[in-house]
Amino acid sequence: MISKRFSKDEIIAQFHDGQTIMTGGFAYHGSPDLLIECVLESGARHLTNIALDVSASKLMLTGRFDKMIISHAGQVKENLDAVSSGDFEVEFCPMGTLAERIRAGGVGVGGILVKTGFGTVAEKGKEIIEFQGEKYILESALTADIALVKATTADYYGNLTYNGTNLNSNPIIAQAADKTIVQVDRIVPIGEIPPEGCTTPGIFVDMILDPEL
Amino acid sequence: MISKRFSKDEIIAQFHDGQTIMTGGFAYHGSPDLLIECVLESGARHLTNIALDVSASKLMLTGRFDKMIISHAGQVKENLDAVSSGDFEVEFCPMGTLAERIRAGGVGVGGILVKTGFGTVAEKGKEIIEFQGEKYILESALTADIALVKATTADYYGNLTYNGTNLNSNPIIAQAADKTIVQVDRIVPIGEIPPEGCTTPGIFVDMILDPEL
Amino acid sequence: MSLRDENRNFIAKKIASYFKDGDVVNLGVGVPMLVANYLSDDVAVQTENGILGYGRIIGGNDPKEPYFNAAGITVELVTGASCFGMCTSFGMIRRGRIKTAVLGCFEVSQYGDLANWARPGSYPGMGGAMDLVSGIDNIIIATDHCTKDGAPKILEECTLPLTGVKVARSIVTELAVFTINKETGLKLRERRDGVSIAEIREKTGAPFEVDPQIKIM
Amino acid sequence: MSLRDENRNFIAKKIASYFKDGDVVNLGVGVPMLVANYLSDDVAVQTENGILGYGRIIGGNDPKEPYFNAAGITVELVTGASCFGMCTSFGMIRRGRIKTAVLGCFEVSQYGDLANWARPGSYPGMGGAMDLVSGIDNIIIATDHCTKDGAPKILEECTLPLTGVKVARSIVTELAVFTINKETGLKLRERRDGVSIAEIREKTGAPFEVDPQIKIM
Repeated sequence: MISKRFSKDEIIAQFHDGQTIMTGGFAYHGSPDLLIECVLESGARHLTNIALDVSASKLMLTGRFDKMIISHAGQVKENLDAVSSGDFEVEFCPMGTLAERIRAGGVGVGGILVKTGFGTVAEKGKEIIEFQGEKYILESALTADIALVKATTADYYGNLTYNGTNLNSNPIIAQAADKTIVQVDRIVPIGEIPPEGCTTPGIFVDMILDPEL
Repeated sequence: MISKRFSKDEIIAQFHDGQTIMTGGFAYHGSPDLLIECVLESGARHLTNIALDVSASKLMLTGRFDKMIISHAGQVKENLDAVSSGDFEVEFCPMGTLAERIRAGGVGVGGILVKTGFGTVAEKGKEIIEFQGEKYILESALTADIALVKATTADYYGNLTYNGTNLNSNPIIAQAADKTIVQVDRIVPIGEIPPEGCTTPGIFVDMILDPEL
Repeated sequence: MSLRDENRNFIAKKIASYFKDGDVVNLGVGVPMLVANYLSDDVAVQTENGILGYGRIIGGNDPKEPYFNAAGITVELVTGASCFGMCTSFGMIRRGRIKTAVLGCFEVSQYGDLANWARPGSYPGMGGAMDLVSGIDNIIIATDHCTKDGAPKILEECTLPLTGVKVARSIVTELAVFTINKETGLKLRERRDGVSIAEIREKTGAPFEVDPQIKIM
Repeated sequence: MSLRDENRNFIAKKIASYFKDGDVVNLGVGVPMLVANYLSDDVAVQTENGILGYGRIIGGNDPKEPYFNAAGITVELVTGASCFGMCTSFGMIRRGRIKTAVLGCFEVSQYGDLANWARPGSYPGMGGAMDLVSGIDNIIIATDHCTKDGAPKILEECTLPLTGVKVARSIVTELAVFTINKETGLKLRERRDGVSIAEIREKTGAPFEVDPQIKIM
């Protein structure tokens, strides 16, 4: 199978003004920090970020994002101030719903019916559907131009494994974008990840950051 | 953690008239044949079966089922005759849509929007939703009273692993029922399945058939 | 240990006593997380970022560690634990497989409305809190009885953005245990030894019935 | 090998030549599955029951074997293959990550309507066929040019229950290769050596244009 290893410069060249970028990670864990650096080095602006949690990434403070769809900004004062500043648009979505919306985007489902958030800000502006005798909020699937994923191991084809709670949102984000770029702890030859040990099949992966290139 | 191992007799006692039962498996593989025997031995009737594929299970020929929601009945002549007989109701659903409907049931999502099946029998009787400028078929989530699952290994708590393409529909079915009963090749003590090696977390499993009890 | 910390551990220990072997519980950030330290290994703690079965809280947040909880703090797994992604995690929550969550609060109303994610000047986002209260039936609120400034947190009506409407089923503070009926409101079930009902009334911003069989916590 | 089998292998070999290293293809039951035998290991075959990257078809359907394809037949995996559940499998199909599927047919219309899952007396269900034609852009039909009785399978309009409307992009038979334009219909691109356009017209139940640069298959 073909190799998907690329250099940092080749990855930097993927980012352009106006893109929607999904980032994996939760709190300080499983965050694709080297790839986020690539976004910043690219100089791209007016970006949209979709992420379950941006506590640790400080993306909010970079001035590169016009909009963020997130469930949590973290308790860091700078982030809380940034949310209040109105310098960019923030759309908050309950974490479980946001995860399912990203997953729906990744499997080609257009939307989902959920019950989470009735009577709260989470239902504001959303379509309410009555279906089979029950009321649901219709939530749209989310996709992106680029997904930035942190995995533990990748083989040359992009088959990915994840370790412990570093899984979090990374596998769903890996499926949801037109182009998926991955940062890993270890790149191994094809065949080292057994068929059953692979969480994200390589077909979803377009580029692997290889620090040695 | 508590043990969920049960004898065949204890499992037979779970089945009652009128239940909806999901069965895992695809073609001849990953089918919970010992648990299906338990259903038949229980004498329960007027059942509904939900399964991606019943090619191999011959459930159609047992006279126990009033209704089947399936994507494929197999090419076996007896099954094809049974479908035509009108002795029970058959609702065909495209396999990928059916898998997502079962999964939706298993994660507490009420319905999904798909594009599969426009212009075919698959859209008959379904609600069409216009959402964000696109037309979708609204498909309902599916749940069941009991799920019958075939896995490769279970620990006493019900953490499950699956081997190769025996995965198929088993992990999604394992989440979708009020009571999940599992048949495995091997039962191991708690701790033998590593946290990252578990495909179905034990919380979804209620009973494991232990042939030694 | 400060009085406040002692009280919080008292609350955690009290709540831990509600669980029996085989139970599964999700613990929110703050006081609820302390409950983990008082549970038997046979009560499985779920954390929405992807663990079923964590035990002791190790502390720290080194990204190189493999296992951490929803507060981003490193934890130790119990034997038989499993790790999974967010969709499986919220799947078990939404599907009703997790019967109980212990959550903190800024405010909780007499009918169980909960506000625990946003207050003036601090709007971090709801995280998984709304999913938890929507998917889990038995929501136990673990909280200091009053704010640091001595204002009641148990109110007739919440003033802050809501996490869920009529979702809390009971409240455990360092002074009292209440149960909540969606229609009829609060009932005082237990009081701390040495704390009078009058004192509890004074520190509670909503009316409550008193259980004739009221117990000492 | 019978003439019919030889023809089917001819079709499979022809279609296999369309793929280059790194491509991914889903192969339907019947003639399409034979394509697997003529592909390089660097073309990944996906099967909707949960493999990306199977190679040689081993045959047999012993439930104890770990790897089998959508026809329930045991297959061998190539190095770098992965296994997954049905939702991930149809996810990569619906999401558009798989660019090409090769499917069989009972009937295919001049505008690409496909009927390949039900005929009188045999109503087994659509399986994954509708998901494939809905999610995958390049649908290649691999089929005997006519039925066993010599009736055309390429028609002005399908008579059997449809799998999808205007979904087929090309047809490869033992006699000819057509491309399909949803608006303008069939164009004959290649013919088998020794087979006249007249013979193809006779065995085809729909009108078609002939490519001025028509080639020999």
